[in-house]
Amino acid sequence: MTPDPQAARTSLERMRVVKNVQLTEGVGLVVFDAPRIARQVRPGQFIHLRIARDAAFILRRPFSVHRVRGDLIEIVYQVLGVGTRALSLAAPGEVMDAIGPLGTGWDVPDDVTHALLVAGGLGAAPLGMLAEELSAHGVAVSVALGAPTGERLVGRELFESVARRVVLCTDDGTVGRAGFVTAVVDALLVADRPDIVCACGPEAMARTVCEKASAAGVPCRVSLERLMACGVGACLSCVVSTRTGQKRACIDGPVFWADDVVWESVDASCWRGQG
Amino acid sequence: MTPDPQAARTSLERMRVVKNVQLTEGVGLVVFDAPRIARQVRPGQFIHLRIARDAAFILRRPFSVHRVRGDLIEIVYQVLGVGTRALSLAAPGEVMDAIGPLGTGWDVPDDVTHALLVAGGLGAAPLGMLAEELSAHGVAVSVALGAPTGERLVGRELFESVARRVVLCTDDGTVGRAGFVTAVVDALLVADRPDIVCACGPEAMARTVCEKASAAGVPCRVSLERLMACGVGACLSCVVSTRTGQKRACIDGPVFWADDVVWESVDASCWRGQG
Amino acid sequence: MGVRRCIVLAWTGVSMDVDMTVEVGPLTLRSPVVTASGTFGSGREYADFVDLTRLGAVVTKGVSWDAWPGNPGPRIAETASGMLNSIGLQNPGVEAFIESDLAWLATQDVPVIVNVAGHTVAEYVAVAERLSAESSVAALELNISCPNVDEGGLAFGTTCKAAAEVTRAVRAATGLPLIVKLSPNVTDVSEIARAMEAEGADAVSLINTLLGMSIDTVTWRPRLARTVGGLSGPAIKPVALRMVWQVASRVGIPVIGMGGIMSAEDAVEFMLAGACAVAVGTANFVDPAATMKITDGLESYCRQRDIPRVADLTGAIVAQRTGER
Amino acid sequence: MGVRRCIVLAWTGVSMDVDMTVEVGPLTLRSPVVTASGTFGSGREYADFVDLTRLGAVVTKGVSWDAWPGNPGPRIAETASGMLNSIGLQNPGVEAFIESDLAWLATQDVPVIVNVAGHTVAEYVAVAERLSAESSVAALELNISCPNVDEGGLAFGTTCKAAAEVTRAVRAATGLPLIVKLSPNVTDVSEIARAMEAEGADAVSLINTLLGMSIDTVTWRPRLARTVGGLSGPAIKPVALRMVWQVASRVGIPVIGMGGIMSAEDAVEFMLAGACAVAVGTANFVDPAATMKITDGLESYCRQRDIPRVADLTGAIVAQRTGER
Ligand SMILES: Cc1cc2nc3c(=O)[nH]c(=O)nc-3n(C[C@H](O)[C@H](O)[C@H](O)COP(=O)(O)OP(=O)(O)OC[C@H]3O[C@@H](n4cnc5c(N)ncnc54)[C@H](O)[C@@H]3O)c2cc1C
Ligand SMILES: Cc1cc2nc3c(=O)[nH]c(=O)nc-3n(C[C@H](O)[C@H](O)[C@H](O)COP(=O)(O)OP(=O)(O)OC[C@H]3O[C@@H](n4cnc5c(N)ncnc54)[C@H](O)[C@@H]3O)c2cc1C
Ligand SMILES: Cc1cc2nc3c(=O)[nH]c(=O)nc-3n(C[C@H](O)[C@H](O)[C@H](O)COP(=O)(O)O)c2cc1C
Ligand SMILES: Cc1cc2nc3c(=O)[nH]c(=O)nc-3n(C[C@H](O)[C@H](O)[C@H](O)COP(=O)(O)O)c2cc1C
Ligand code: FES
Ligand code: FES
Repeated sequence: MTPDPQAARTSLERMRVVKNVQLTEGVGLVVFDAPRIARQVRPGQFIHLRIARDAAFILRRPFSVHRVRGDLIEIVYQVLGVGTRALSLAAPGEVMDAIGPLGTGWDVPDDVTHALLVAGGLGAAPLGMLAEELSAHGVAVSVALGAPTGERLVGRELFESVARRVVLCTDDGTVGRAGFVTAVVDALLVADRPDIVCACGPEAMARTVCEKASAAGVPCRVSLERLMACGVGACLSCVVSTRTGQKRACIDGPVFWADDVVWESVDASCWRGQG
Repeated sequence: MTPDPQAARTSLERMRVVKNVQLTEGVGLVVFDAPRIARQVRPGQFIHLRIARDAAFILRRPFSVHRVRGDLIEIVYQVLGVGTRALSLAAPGEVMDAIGPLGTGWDVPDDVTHALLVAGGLGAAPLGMLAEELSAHGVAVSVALGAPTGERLVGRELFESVARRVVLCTDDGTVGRAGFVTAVVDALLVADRPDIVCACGPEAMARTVCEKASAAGVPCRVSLERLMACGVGACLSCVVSTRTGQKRACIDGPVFWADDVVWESVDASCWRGQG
Repeated sequence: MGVRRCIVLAWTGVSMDVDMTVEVGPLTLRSPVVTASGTFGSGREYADFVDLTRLGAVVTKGVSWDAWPGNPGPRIAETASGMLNSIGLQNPGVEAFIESDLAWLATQDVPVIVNVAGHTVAEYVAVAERLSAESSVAALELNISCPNVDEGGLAFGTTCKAAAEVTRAVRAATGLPLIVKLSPNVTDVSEIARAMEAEGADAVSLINTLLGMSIDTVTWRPRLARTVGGLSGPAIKPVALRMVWQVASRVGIPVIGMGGIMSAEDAVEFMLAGACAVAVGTANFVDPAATMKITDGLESYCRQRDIPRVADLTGAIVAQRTGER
Repeated sequence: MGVRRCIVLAWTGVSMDVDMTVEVGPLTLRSPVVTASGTFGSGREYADFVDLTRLGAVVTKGVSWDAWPGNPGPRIAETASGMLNSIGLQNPGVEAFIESDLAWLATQDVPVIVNVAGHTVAEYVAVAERLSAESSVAALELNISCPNVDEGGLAFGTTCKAAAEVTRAVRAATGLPLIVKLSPNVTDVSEIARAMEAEGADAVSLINTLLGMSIDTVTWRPRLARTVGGLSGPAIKPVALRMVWQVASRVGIPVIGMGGIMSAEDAVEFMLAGACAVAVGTANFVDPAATMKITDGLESYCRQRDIPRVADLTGAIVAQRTGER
């Protein structure tokens, strides 16, 4: 579970689309044949994907690796704008390239015995591999999974198959408990006594989880999203304020120790999910 | 054969790709299901095609209608740049929209009995429909068709099936006579005594044909290509100098009476085929 | 800048009529969507695609005193998300324009804004005076991006002095509403806008095209016969929007925004940045019905958000906590 | 402008070695392809993708005297064929830069050009002096697009006076080759370039980013926390190329061209327009190996045309019969 220096080496891989399906309205799953990335990637890492050529949008898009199966990597994506729309139209056989694997990964300490994973919406994407790997290493995994509605509970089956306990929350109450996933965190911290919390989701949600973990004295890892141009640490577009200064989400993150993060006011940093 | 005022009305049509095949290296044939355009189009007219959306190139591309079969229109295209490359990748079922039919068309006078059609390379594209329509009206058609090499003789079968005489010329002599198509024009003017010449091809070639026709005292129509932004006469990007002033190739042309054209020096106007 | 918040109607949910009327100084337009000069002919060319009566105005191509032949070809070149043009203001001269284009436009139920071009101050004045005699002209738009013969070739629009001089002269010569169209090829566009305001312009419109160039790597020649030309289209939208925002926050007269508007969302951006109306140019070439789609889109954008008047969008940008002017 | 025609070799057809060396004033670079400041980190970030020894030079991000925190986020926004950035010259200050980035670069076999930033003339001078003491610095690139505190916020690069003042002061403080990087947000970029030449700059580089803006139509906020930012990428290429051509034809010192270069063909355009070398910026984000592909492409472009030296492309544009300056 500790980083392997070799795996950290980034390079470009040409990947063939093997499968691309809609999971629910506006959420898709794409599977790429990417042997090198599949071999190197650690849970929580991401790839920086070039979705289209000759398009009016030029930048790559970062996506977490949700799961690995042999040479195949799986990405769960939400259709938000022009890039993910183009991704949703990619047909099997198409070739795209990606830089990766990139970033710190969850890098959960080896001595952990019980982990609590808290995911909001697409925040479940980078937690899939982690849940699998932790349970394979004998770590007891609890998952709190939230979404606006039952259909949008990303990775539900995966989590249910490997976790000891999965608590589902939906804003509309269609599945599991009605309300935000943050509401169940305190109870799980008490009930399951995790020695680590791993959180990912909209920034306000992630922050709340971090604060609850901190209050309970449980170490917490959090995966943050930033707009990224280069993905390799060169452009400084993705900075996160931490106690030790400005860090780059792409190579110093995206996963940080929650206590290191200096949360910015939602006003300035929440360029996402405001609509 | 005279213009029908109704047909001149332009509008937008959403067209489905029915077929898209490579004819030879760098030349393709695309067939669209376009009932309105198929019904309205006259020989020599063109459509202004929006090949891609969300692409870095934004302008439409003009293409002559080569042939009509029922609701279907056929376009023969040469892969030159980003637009025609994208066109060559269009799969059956895709939908594109086009403005059209546009432009003057050949509009050959009704009393013509013998026509000589001279085409260089892709210049054959707008002459296909004309050859068919003239021969259907009992006009004797001679065709001089030139290309760099035998495989690139666009529309050969069509012309051979409807014309009284087809003279093939290739630069490399693989098929027909070796040399430029202009070399056979004088002989055909004498032998077939056409009462009209219709020419299309690279500007230098078209000009030579016009001069030969003029020298022989035969009226000549010529189709000219210009870069076009709007296609509807609004932007003035496509002007052609004529004896009666600057005309727009998109609506005052693309087919002009050769005697009206004031040929510009190749230096200034030949932005094509210099490479 | 006066930030006007949208007024949320009490009867949210009930389908609402959006008031699309906007005021541009003395002009009241039934829609904020107008055409950009030089991209819409006289409107006739687009009459098959566009219901002209639904446009705020038709802005005509540039009209000079005498006929101008325009530039040699090639006159356009495509670039990434944009195009270059060097049409060179080809036009038949003001008399011929009045006889054909304007006469036709006068029969249509749409305000006509005539874009005025000139090589000298005297030529601008002559054209403006002549057009002022025509009742079918709703306003003049002064195109100060023409090569300034009086000053030896630099565009009128690139120095405050020349821009002020031509505006002052035309202002004195016409009682028509006067819009001055600004060039973006300057260090400080708001300085020029302020000078135009001081000279009595009723509104400013911006941006005209950015000066650009493209070279054919096969022939080693410029792609445009005139070497350089004006860049338009989505590529320039960020620059246009920035300039509209700068100008709108520094002048008291209305701003007509343009540059790369392809969609209703683009139009909303310009209005939020401070534009009272928006002009659609290059988009007409891409989609001849672009102005209609943008009009419909603006209307439904407002309806979905219960914004009663499209004019409420103007200047409604929420300044960022950390933003600065 | 001196039009140099390519020399066609007698032994056409035989595969030829292209001389990729270019001279940029006192600097001899083994390739015309350098990195654009701020887009390549210190080079280390791209070492997995790029053979640094094949670059003409690594141009570092902007370095100031003290550490600068940069701007709040969001710092980037994507636009049609381009991107906006408002990184705000975040950097650890010159000492930290020397200790980490420069120390690492010194171990690589590639010339290092350090981009120098400052809020005041004194800060520029201090940074330039400090860097001049480092033997691993091949040249300085003066970024005069920084907000000018001495003059109250306008960038140094937007007036001749301020640009001349900072260049004069830095020229006096360093013996290193001095490149001045010009801002495109000006009325007449060649006027500023000439002033830089007069102050003893060894070369000019251009263009820096165009000032632009983007607004989120959902939140009504600017997409960048700082409201405005710099536009880069293919969208700006026509403007950049025009400016390089204008400047190259009006100054005697070498020009390093940049702005939207994504391919070898783009690089050729800039060289034909008069650039001695080209910098690749935003393209690195799109393809981390972009500099290598452009280098390879330039070499084969020359080889296919029997152009013995890539430098022969510089200024070789064929002026159009009807073109004019
Ligand atoms: C490390 C990392 C891992 C990610 N993993 C996933 C994942 O597994 N699945 C998934 O669906 N999404 C993931 N994202 C977010 C994803 O990158 C964006 O949703 C995507 O780039 C949007 O592209 P677009 O072109 O569709 O949207 P755009 O048109 O670019 O923007 C649409 C909206 O999405 C926002 N957005 C754009 N880029 C990002 C970004 N990098 N991060 C967050 N929001 C963004 C925009 O601000 C805007 O509000 C991840 C982001 C990061 C930084
Ligand atoms: C009325 C008319 C009818 C045409 N009919 C046909 C046809 O039936 N089949 C066919 O293959 N082509 C036809 N063309 C030419 C066709 O429009 C261009 O080849 C096409 O636009 C090139 O697009 P591109 O994106 O591939 O090339 P670009 O990348 O845009 O340019 C590649 C090269 O093609 C040249 N080019 C671009 N646009 C035009 C244009 N409008 N006319 C001529 N050259 C151009 C460019 O200058 C450049 O040298 C016609 C043109 C006109 C004006
Ligand atoms: C082909 C063409 C011709 C133009 N002619 C004129 C003109 O005559 N007068 C003028 O003021 N602006 C003219 N413009 C500039 C446009 O009106 C507009 O300011 C500019 O194109 C930016 O808007 P857009 O990006 O929506 O096209 C022209 C633009 C184009 C593309
Ligand atoms: C993220 C980013 C950061 C930049 N930082 C700097 C900088 O520190 N100093 C500088 O002179 N230019 C900086 N630039 C400008 C680039 O060096 C270059 O001039 C500009 O981006 C145009 O080139 P391009 O289109 O190839 O990116 C930066 C550009 C970008 C995109
Ligand atoms: S995305 Fe460029 S530094 Fe992180
Ligand atoms: S293409 Fe616009 S006038 Fe002909």
